[in-house]
Amino acid sequence: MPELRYIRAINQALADALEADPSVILLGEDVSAAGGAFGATRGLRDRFGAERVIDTPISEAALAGAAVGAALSGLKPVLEIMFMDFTTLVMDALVNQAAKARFMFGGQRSVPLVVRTPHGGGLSAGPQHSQCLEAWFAHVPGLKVVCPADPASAYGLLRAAIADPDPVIVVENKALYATKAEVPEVLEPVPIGHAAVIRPGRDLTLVSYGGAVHTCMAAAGILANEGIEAEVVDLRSLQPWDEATVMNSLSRTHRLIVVHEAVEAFGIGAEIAARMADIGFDELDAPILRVGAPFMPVPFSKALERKYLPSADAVVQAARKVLA
Amino acid sequence: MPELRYIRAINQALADALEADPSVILLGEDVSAAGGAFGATRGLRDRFGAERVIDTPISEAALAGAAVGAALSGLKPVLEIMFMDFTTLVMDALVNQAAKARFMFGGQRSVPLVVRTPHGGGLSAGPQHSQCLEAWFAHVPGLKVVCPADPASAYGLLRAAIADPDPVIVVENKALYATKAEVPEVLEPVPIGHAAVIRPGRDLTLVSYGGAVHTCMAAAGILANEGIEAEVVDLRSLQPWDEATVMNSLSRTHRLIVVHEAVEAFGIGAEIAARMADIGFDELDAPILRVGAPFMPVPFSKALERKYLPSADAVVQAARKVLA
Amino acid sequence: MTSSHRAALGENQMLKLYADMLLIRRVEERLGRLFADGEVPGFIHLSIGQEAVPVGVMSALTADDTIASTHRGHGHAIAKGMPLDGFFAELLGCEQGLCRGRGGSMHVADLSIGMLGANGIVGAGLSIALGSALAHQRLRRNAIAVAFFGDGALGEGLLHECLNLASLWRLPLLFVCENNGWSEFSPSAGQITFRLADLVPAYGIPYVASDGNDVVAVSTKAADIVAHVRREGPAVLECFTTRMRGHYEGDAQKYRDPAELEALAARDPIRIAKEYLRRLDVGEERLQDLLTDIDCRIEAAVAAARAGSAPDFETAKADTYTPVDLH
Amino acid sequence: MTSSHRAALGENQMLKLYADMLLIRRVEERLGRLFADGEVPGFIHLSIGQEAVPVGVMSALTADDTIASTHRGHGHAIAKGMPLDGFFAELLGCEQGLCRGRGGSMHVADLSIGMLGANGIVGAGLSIALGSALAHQRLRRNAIAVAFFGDGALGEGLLHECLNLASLWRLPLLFVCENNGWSEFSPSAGQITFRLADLVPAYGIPYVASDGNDVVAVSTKAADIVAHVRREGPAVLECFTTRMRGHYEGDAQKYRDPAELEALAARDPIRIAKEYLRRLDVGEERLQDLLTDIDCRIEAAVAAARAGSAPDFETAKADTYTPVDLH
Ligand SMILES: Cc1ncc(C[n+]2csc(CCOP(=O)(O)OP(=O)(O)O)c2C)c(N)n1
Ligand SMILES: Cc1ncc(C[n+]2csc(CCOP(=O)(O)OP(=O)(O)O)c2C)c(N)n1
Ligand SMILES: [Mg+2]
Ligand SMILES: [Mg+2]
Repeated sequence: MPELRYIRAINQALADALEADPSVILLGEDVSAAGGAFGATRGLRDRFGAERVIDTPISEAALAGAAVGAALSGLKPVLEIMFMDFTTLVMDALVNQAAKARFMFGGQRSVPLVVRTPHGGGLSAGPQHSQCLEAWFAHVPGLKVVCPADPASAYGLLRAAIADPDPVIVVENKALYATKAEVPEVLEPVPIGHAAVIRPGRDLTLVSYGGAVHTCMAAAGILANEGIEAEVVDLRSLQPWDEATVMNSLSRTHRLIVVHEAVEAFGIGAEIAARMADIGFDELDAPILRVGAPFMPVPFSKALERKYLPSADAVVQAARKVLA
Repeated sequence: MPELRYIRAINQALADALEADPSVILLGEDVSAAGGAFGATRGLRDRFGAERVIDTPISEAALAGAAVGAALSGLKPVLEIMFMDFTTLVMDALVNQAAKARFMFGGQRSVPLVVRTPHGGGLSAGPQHSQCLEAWFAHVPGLKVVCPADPASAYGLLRAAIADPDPVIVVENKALYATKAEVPEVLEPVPIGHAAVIRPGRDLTLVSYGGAVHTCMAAAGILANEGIEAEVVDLRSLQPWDEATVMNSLSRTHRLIVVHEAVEAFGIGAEIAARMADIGFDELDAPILRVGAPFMPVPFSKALERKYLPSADAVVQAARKVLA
Repeated sequence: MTSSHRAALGENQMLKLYADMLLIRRVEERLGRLFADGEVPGFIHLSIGQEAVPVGVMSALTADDTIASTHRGHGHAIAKGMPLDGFFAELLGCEQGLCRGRGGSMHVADLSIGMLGANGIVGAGLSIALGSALAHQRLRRNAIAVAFFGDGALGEGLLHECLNLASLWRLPLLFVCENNGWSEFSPSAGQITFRLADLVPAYGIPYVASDGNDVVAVSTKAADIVAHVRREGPAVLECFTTRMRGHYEGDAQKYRDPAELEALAARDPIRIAKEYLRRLDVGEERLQDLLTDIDCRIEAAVAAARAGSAPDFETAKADTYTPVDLH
Repeated sequence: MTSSHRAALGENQMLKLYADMLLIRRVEERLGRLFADGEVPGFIHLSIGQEAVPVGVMSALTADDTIASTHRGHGHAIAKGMPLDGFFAELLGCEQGLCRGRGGSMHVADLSIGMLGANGIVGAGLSIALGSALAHQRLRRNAIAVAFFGDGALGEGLLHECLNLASLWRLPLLFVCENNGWSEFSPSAGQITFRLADLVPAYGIPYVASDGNDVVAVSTKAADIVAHVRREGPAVLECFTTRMRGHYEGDAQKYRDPAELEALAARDPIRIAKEYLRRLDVGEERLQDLLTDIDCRIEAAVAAARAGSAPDFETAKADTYTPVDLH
C-alpha cells in the first residue's frame, strides 16, 4: 500500500472533487496563488484555474455568508478558514443561515457547502491559534461535523463532505498535517456518521477522534504491555456520531473512556458520555471517564502546552482507574 | 414579601449597579431612548444619562470588542445583545479576546464585562430568534455563564455578574420576562457558581436552569400526586456549575434527570450527565436521562413549537422511566 | 430601457406597477388585521409605505435573477412572485405554507422564483446575495442577484466586506438600500455617520439614489442600473422611503412625532402611483376593479390558509437534513 | 507641535527616534536568529522595515495613551516602552515574560504602559482600541487610544463598524494603518478595492497619509493628528511602509519579485533616519556607541530570558479567572 501524508490526502480529495464536479469551487485566504497557509490547496489553481480556486480578502463573515448564497444558487463551495479559532467570525452564516435554510424554507433546497478548518495545539501557536471548537458546531441542528485522524479518512471524509447535500464542517488536526500513513491504492469516500474500530480489545473502550486517536493508540500499546486490551474507536464523524458502534463496543468491554484534545468541560466527550450513561447504563461496570484539555486557554509556552495537551499517560491512568 | 416581575428585577439590578459604581455603563441597540427591545433598561437613561446608557448602531461585533477594550481601560460595560441568536456575531470578541485576555496577558488585568442576552422559544419567534446557545459559552475557559429562573435570581445573578472581575454571559429567558414572583424586601446579589435546591425530594433529582426550572416544578407537582417526590435543583450558574449540590442531591435520590430548553445533543445537560456518570457513578441506581429540545431548528408554527419545547409531561415520563 | 423610460411609461406598465404595489399593500393591511386578531403568531414587520421599492426593482428583474431580503420581506417576496396561498399559509404557520410553517414572516422564501428568503439577521442577506451573484457569474448565467437591506444595516461590517468583494470580483450584484430613516425605535441618523452616496464610490461602485416612494422613479432607475449590473458588475441603488407603520405590528410608535406620521400620507407610494394613472386617464372604475380583484385573491388565500393544516412534527424534524434518498 | 516641527527637529529628538527604531530593529534581528536556532517557539512576524511607524506614532503619545496592536506587534510594544527583559522572556516562553509565557509573540502586552496587546485576530485591535477610547472619554481622561492595523485588515467589516462608531461618538481614537502592501503571501492590492483616503472622509473623519519609512514624516504627522484626536475626535493616519522580511520567519517569499525585495534597501527606515542625522552632523561614532549600547541591552535581556524558568502549570491554570481574593 502506498503512503500518503494527511495534508496530501486533503489536497487529493480537493483535486478529485474539483475534477468530478464542475460546481465545486474553493475559497479562502491565500488558497489559490499561495496554495494555502498549510499547503492544502497547493497546485490546484494551476490545474483548475483561479475561477474555481479563489483567493479572498480577509473577510471571513462575508465569505461564509457568500458560501450559503452560492450553495443555494448551484455551486458547491468549499471554504477554508485558516485556523478554527477564526470560526468565531463565521458563526452567523453557519449557524443562523447554512444550518437552518433547508429546514426553515420547508425543505425547498439544501445547502451543500463545506468549511475546512484546522484545530489543535502542539505548535506553540498560542491561545488564538490552537482551539478545538467542534462541540459548538455539533450542538447545531442542520450542521454535520467530521474530524479525520488519518490520511485515508482525511481523504474520504472530505470527499463525502463535498458530496453531501448539507453543510459540513471538516475539522482537520494541524499537528497531523505532516503525518504519513498507508492508504489503499484507490482512495474512497468515507461515509459520514460511521465510526471505525481501529484496534479491537476486550477490557475497555477508548472513544476518540482526530489527533487524540493517536494518543489512544499509544496508550493502548502501553496498556497491552500490562495485559490490558483496550479497544480504540475512531469516531471520524462527530455530528452525527456513531452511537451504535460505541454502544456495541461498550457492551463488550463494559468500560468507557472518551478522549479528545478539546477542552473536557462541555466538549464532545460530554455528549458521548451522557448518551452512554443513558442507553449504555446497564452495560457499565465502572464510571465513564473523560480525558480532555483542562479548563484554561491553550498556553503558548512549550512547557505549559505539553502539560495542557491530553497525553497517552493520562489515558493510561484513566484506564487503570476504570479497571481498578 | 413584595412581588416583582423578572424583567423589572433585571431593570432594578441595572439601576442599582449604575448607582453603586460609576464605572458601569450600558450599551446596546435601543437600550437608551427606547428602554430596550424587551424593556430591561426602561427609565435608566432618564436617571443616569445618555453618557452611561448608550444607544448603539447595529454593529454587534465592534460593540463586543469595544466592551473588551473598555473593560481593560477602567469601565464595566454591560452589553445587551437583543437575542441570543445574534451572539453569533460577537463570538470573536467574547471567545478570543474577553475570555483569554486575563490569562494570556499573564494575569496583568481582568476583563470585567457583562453580556446580557435573552434565549428561548415559546413566542413563535422562529428559528433565528429563539435559540439557546449557552453551551457554547460554557465550553470556553475564561467565561462565566449564568441563567436565572426567577426574579430574585435575575436580580442577584446580574448584580453578581456586574460585580465580577471576569467576563460573564447573563442568559435571560425571554418567556420569563413577564412572569412575577415574590422576592425578599431587600434584593441581594446571588453568588455565581451556586445552585439552589428549590424543591426537596427523595426519589429522584431534576437538575435544570432558566425556563425549564418551571417545567421541572410542574412535573414535580404531577409526580407528587403519584407519590413520587422529585427534588428540583436550579443550577442558576452554568459555568462554573455547582457540582457539589448536584452530587449531594444525587447521593440522596440515586436518580438523575437533566432538563433544559436547549437542544439536548451537546447541550449543558451533557456535561452534567457526563460528570455524574463519572463522580456519581456509584450512587446511580438508574440511567441518567436528559430532557431537552430535539435536534432541529426552533420551528415557527405554534403547533410545531409546542411539540418542540420540552414539556412537564416529557419530564414526568422520564421520571417514571428512571423509577421503573 | 433608458431614463427616457419614465416619460414613455405606458398605461399597461403603469397599471402593472400599481397593481403590484396595491397587492402588497392590501396583503399587509390584511395581515395587520389578522395579527391584531391573534391569527398570526410571532411578530411581523410590515412594509406599508415602502411598496414602490420592491415593485420598482422587481420590474427590472427576470425570473432567473435572485434576491435576498430582510426581516421586512413581504413586499420583496410578493413582488418577486411568491404565490399568495403559500404566503398566507406560511404566516399562519400551516403545512401549506411555502416553508411548511417552519419559518413564518421573517423567513418567507420561494427558491423556485429566486427568492432566497427574508432574514431575521440584519445584514445577512447582503452576503447571501453576494454568494448568489458569485454562482451566477461562475456558472455563466445571465442572471444577477439583488441584496435588499435597510438603513439600520448600514451599521454592520458585513456591508463593507460585501461592497469590497462585489467590486473585487465584479459580481452581478445590485445592493438596494431601503432607507426609511428608522432602525427599530431610533432614527438611523443617530447611528450612521456617512451617506451611502459618499461611501460607495470609494469602492469603485456606481451609486444611484431614488425617491423610494415613486414607483416610476424606482423602476426607471432600477431598469438602468440592473442593465449596468448585468453587463458590468455591482452597483448600489438607494431608495429613500417611508415606514408608515410601527417597527413591528403592535409598536405604538410613541417615539415618533405625530406630525411626521401625518405628513407621510402625502408620500404614500400608492397615492403617488395613482396620480400617474390619473394623468394617463385611467378611470377610477378600473382601479376599483383592480382592488376588488386583489381583495378577492387575498380573501381566497386567507380562507385557504385558515383551512390549512398544522404541520407534522416528525416530518419537520426529518427535514433538518436532506433525506438520504435525495443524496 | 505643528508641521514646522519637521524643520525644527533637533539633534536630541532625532537621535531618540533613531535609537528607538534601532532598538526595534536589533531586537527583531536578534529574534530572527533565535528563531532560526529554534529558541523561539511558535511563529513570529517581524516588523523589520516598518519601525518608523510605531516609533513615529509613539513619539506623539503620552504614557496614559493606550494602543491596541496586531500580530506584527513587537515594534508597537517596544516603542510604547515594554521592558526588554519581559519581552524576550515572553517570546521564549518563560515565567519571567510579561505575560508569564502564556501569550508569546502574538500576545505581548503590558497594561501598565497602556499596551493592550498584540493580537492574533486580524482587525480585532480596532474594536479593542475603540473601547479603550470610549473609556478615556467617559472617564474624562485626557488620553487617546490608537488602533494599529495592516492593509490586509482593510478587508474586515470591523473596520467599517469602528470607523462609524468612532465618528458617531467623537472618540479620542487614532486609526493607524500600516500599509506594507502585503497580506500574508498576497499583495493586498488584489484584495482591497478602495483607498483609505477615499473611504475615510465619508465617515466625516480626517485622513492623513505619511511616508511610513521616514520617521520624521511619521512623527511630525502623528504629532499633528494626535493633537487633533485629543481635542476633537477620531482620525486616520495611513503609513505606507515596507515589509522587508517574510510574512513570518521561515517564509522564503518565493511569491515576491527579487527586484522588489532588492529595491527595499533604499527605503530602509533606519537608513533614512541616519541620513537625517548625518545632515545634523551627528558623528558615526555616536551612532556606533548607540548600537553597542542597544546590543548590550539586548544581549542582557536575551541572557536573562535564557536563564528564565518554565512557567508553572497550575499557576497558569488558576489565572484563567481572577483569584477570589482579588474580587
Ligand atoms: C444582527 C441583528 N441585530 C439586531 C437585530 C434586531 N433588529 C431587527 S430589525 C432592526 C432594525 C433594522 O433597521 P433597518 O435595517 O433600517 O430595517 P427597517 O426595519 O427599517 O426596515 C434591528 C436592530 C437583528 N434582527 N439582527
Ligand atoms: C481574522 C483572521 N483572519 C486571518 C488571519 C491569518 N492572517 C494572519 S496575518 C494575515 C495578513 C494580515 O495582513 P496585514 O493586515 O496587512 O498585516 P501584515 O501582516 O502585512 O502586517 C492573515 C490573513 C488572522 N490571523 N485573523
Ligand atoms: Mg430602516
Ligand atoms: Mg500588510
